[in-house]
Amino acid sequence: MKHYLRGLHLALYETLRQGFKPRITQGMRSVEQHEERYRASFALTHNEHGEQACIACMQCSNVCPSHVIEVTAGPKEASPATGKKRGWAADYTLNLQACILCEMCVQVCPTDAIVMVKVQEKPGFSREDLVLTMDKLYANAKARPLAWANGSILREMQDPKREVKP
Amino acid sequence: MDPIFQPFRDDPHYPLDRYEAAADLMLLNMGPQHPSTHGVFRLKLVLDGEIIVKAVPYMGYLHRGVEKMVEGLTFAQMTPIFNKHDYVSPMTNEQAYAVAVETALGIEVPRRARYIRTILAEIQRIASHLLWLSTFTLDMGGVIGGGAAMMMYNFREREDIFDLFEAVTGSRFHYNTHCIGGQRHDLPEGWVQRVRAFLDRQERAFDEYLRLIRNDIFDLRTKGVGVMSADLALGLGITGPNLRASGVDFDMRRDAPFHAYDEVEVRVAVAQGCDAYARYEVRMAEMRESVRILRLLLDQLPEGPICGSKPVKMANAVRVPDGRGYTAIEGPRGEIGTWLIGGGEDKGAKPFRLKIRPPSLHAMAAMSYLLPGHTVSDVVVVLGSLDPIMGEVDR
Amino acid sequence: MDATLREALAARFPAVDLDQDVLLVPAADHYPLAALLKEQGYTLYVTVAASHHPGPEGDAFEVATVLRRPVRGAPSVAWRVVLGADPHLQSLYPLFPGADLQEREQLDLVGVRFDGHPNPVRLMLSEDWVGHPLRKDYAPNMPHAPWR
Amino acid sequence: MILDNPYLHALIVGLPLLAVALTVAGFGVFYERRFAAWIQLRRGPVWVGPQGIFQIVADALKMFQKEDLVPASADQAIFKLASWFPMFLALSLLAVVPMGAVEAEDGSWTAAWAVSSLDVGILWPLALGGLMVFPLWAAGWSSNNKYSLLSGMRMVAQGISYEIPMVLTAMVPVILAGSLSLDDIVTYQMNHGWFAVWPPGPGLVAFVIFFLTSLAEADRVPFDIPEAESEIVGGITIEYSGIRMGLFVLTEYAHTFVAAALTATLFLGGPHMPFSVGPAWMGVVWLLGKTLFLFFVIYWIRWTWLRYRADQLMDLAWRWLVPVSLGLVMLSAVWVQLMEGK
Repeated sequence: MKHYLRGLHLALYETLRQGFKPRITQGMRSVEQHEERYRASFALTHNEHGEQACIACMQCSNVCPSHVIEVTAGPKEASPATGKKRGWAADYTLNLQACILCEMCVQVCPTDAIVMVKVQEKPGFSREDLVLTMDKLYANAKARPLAWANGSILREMQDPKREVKP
Repeated sequence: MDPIFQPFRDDPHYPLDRYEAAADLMLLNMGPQHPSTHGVFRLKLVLDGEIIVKAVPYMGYLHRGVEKMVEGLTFAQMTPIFNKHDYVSPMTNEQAYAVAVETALGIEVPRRARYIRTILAEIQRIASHLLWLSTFTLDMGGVIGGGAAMMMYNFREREDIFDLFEAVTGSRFHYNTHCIGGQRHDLPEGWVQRVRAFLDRQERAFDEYLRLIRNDIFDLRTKGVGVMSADLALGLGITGPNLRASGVDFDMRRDAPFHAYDEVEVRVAVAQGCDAYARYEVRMAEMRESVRILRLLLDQLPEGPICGSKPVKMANAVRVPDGRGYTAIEGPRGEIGTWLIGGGEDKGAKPFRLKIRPPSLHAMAAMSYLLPGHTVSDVVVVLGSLDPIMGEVDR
Repeated sequence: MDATLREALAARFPAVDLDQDVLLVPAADHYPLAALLKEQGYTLYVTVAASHHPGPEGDAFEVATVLRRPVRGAPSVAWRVVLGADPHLQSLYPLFPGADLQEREQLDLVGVRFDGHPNPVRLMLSEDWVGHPLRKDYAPNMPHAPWR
Repeated sequence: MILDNPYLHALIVGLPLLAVALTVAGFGVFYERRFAAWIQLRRGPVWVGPQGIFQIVADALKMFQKEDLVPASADQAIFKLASWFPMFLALSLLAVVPMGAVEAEDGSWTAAWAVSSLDVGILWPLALGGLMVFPLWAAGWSSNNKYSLLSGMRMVAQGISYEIPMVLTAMVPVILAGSLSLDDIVTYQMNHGWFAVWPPGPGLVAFVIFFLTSLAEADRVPFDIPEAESEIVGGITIEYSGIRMGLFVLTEYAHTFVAAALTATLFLGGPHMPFSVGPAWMGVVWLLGKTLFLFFVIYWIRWTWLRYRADQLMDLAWRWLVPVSLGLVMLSAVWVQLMEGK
C-alpha cells in the first residue's frame, strides 16, 4: 500500500522555522567583507627607491596561461638610486578580458613588481576599459588596497626547506 | 514496469521499429535549453504517450577543446585550466592533475601538504554534494516550489565553504592553489577553528534538510526510479556515489589511498537500492562521513613545509620525460583520472597527450539504459540523481 | 598485478612483456585481453585514450585502455595498442557498454575507428566537422593562441 | 427595495467583489514573492515603492509593453481566445458566494449578500470549475508545441480526476445542511457550527480533501504537474508572452483565491463570526480573513513541498480520495439520520 502524505508536516514546520533566521542575500561585497587574501585586479608597484620595480624580465608574460600580459623591454640603464645596471619596462599591458586571475604572474615576479589588488575592475562600456595599461596599473597601486600576496611571500611560503609557517 | 521496454533497457541500440506501439510515437527533444538538464545537454526522447521508449543523449554543446589546449601549455600553467572542467568541484580537479604529474615525476609531497589537500578535498566534497542536493530537489520541486527553498538553505552553507576557500586561496571559485609537489598557499591563522565552527553548523543543517525531504513525496519520486544494476554500472565505468548506490563497495579513498587518506579511517557509504533514492542515501551519508573525516584530519594536522619541489619561477620549470601512465583520485562524482603521455614540446615542459577521464561522461552513458519505461517526469529525477556536470562531460 | 592474473596472461599472451606498467599489446590481442581481464574480475571499465604520434616513417596511433577491479587495493591493468596510419581497432562495446560513448569520443577527436561499434559517429563535434582536433597536425601554427 | 432588482443587485455587490478579487489576485503575486523570500532567507522584491508594494504595477506595465507574439504554426484564433477564457471562468465562480451575515430578531443568523443567490448555488462553481479544463486544453493544443501538448493532456487528466472527489466532498455540506444553496449552507453553519469542526472527524476530513482537490484544480504545488517547469518547462504557457502570459498568471492567482474562498464558505462558515460581535459588514472581513488564511496556507505548501508525478497524482485521486469521499458522503447521510432521528 502506498502512502502519500506522511512526513509532509515536518517540511511545513521547517520552512516556517527558517523564515525567522537571518537573511542571507546581500548586495555586492565590499573589500572589507572579503578575506585577507582576496585577489581581484592587478597593479604595478614601485620599489623602495621610488623607481619602477619591473625589470622587464618577461617571466610573467611567459608563465601566463592565457597570454594576456605583454611587456616591452626598454634599454638597460643604471638605476639613479643604486647605480646598478638593471632593465626597465617601456610598456606593460595586461588584458583583463581573457585573464583568469590565477596569480601565476605574481608568483614568478622576482622583484614583486606585479601584485594583485582587492577591488575588481568595474564593467566598462568599451573593450579598452578592461585593458590595463601601464598607467592604469601604476594608478591601481595607489588607488586600491593591495592584495596580500606578492612574489616573495608566495615563493617563501612554498619553499620546501621552510620549517615553520609564518 | 512493462516488459515490452526491457529490450530497450538492455540495449539502447535496439531498433525502434520492433516496438509495437498502440498509436504514433512522439519525438521530444529535451534540451539543449531546458531548465533541468544541468547545463547544455540534449536528450532525444521517443515517447509513447508519456512513457519513454528510447532515449538518446547528445553532448558536446559545452566542448571547449581542453585536451588540445593543454598540449600548448606547460605543466606549471595548467592548474588554473583544470579547475574549470568540473566547475562544481574545482579543488579535486586540480588535485587530480597535480597527483598525475607528481606520480610521473616521482615527487614526494610533504605530509602537511597532503593533509591540506585532503581537508580541501573533503570540504569540496560537501560543497559539491550540497549543490547536487539542491539541483536534485529543484528538478523534483521546480524552481517555483519546495526545491527552491532547499536550494537556498544549501547555498547558505555553500557560501560558508566559499568563504573558507577564499581565506586560503584568495579566490572564491577558481582557486589555483595546487602546484606540482604541494600547495601554493599555506593555511592562514585561525582557519582550522573556522572550519570546526563550520562543521558544527553543517551537522545541524543536515537535520534541517532531512526534515524538508524525508516525506512521502520524495520517496514516491525517487524509489524504484532509474534502477541501475551493479553489472551495468561497472560496465559503463560509473564510479563514485553512483556506483556505491548500486551496491558495489568500492571507494578509491579507502581502496587506493591518495593524499592523506591512508592516515584516517574512511567509512564507505554503500546502498543496495540501485535507484535514485539509493544515490540520495549514499550522498547524504558521504556528507556526514566527510564531516567526521574532517574533524579527524584537523585534529592531527602536522606542521612543516607545504611544497615538495622548488616554487615555480619559470614557465617551463616542470618537465615530464617521455612515458605514459594513468593516475586517478576519487572526486565527489567519482574517479577523476588522467592519462598522461610526457615528452611533448619544449623538451617535455608540455604534455604530449593528456586525457582527462570525466566521471560525468560515464554517468551520462547510463541515461539511455535507465530511462526506457519511465515517464517524462522521471527524466529529470534520473538525470539529477546521476549528478552530471556538463562542463566535465564535454571538456 | 597479482600472481593468478599474471599466470593467466602469460599462458594466453606469451608475446606480451608483463613487467611494463603499461602493457604493449598487438592489435589482434586487444579484444581477447579485455575479455580475459573481464573474466578475471576486472569489470570496471575505466577509460580509453587514443593519441597521435607523427613520426618520420609516417603516422602512428596509440590506443590505451584501462580496466580496474573494484576491490581493496584497486588493482588496474592498462595496456596500449600501437596502430599504423589507418588506425582501426576492435571495439570493446560487446564487453563493456561504457565503451560506447568513450570510443565515440576518441573516434571524434583522434580519428581512430573502432570495428564493431554500434554507432560510430562523432560525439562532441558536429557531424560535418572536418578533421580530428587532437591529431598533432591539426592547426599547429595558429597566429595567436587558439583559446583567445 | 432597490436590491430586489437582480441586475442592479449584481452590479452593486458584484463590482466591488470583482475589484477585490482582482486586487487580491494581482497583489497575490507580490504577497507570494515576499512570502517565498521570507521562507528562503531572501528579501524578495523591495525596491519598487515602499517595501516593493508596487512591484505588481511594474510587472503589469512590463507585460503590457511586450510584443504580443503568436507562433506562426499555432492555431491563431484558439490560441488567442484560450488566454482570455480562464479568467472569466475563475472570477465567475465567486458569484454565488454569500459574503455577509444578517442577524434575525430571534438571534439566529442568515447568510446574505451573494451576487446571485441561486437555489442550486453549489452546482455553479462546480460546473464552471469543470469547464476550466477546456480553455486550458485549448491553449495547450493550439500552441502547437509538444511540451504544451503534454501539459494539456496532463491538465485534462488531472482536472477530470480531481473533479470527482471535489464534487463528492462538496456533497457533504449539502447533505448536512439539506440544501444545494450556498446561502442555506452558510446559514446552517452559522447556527450549528462550522462543517470543518462539526460533525467531528468526517467534517475535517472532508475539509482537507476538498482543500487538496481545489489545490489540484488550481494547479498548485504539489499538484502542479501540468505546468511543471522543471519537466515540461511551464507547460501550456510556454508559447505565450506579454499580456497573454500575464493573464494566465493572473488567472492562476485568481483561481487560487476563488478556491480558497469557496473552501472557506463551504467548511469554515463563510462570513460567520465565531465571537458574534460587530455589525453585519464584519462578515465580509471575516470571510476575507479566512480566505486569505487559506491563501497563505496554499503558498506555504507551494514553497515547501516537492511535486508528485503524474501517475501518482492519478493514483492518489482514484485510489484514495474518491473512495474516502464516497465514504464521507455515506457517513454524513448516516449522521443526518441519527441527528434527525433524535
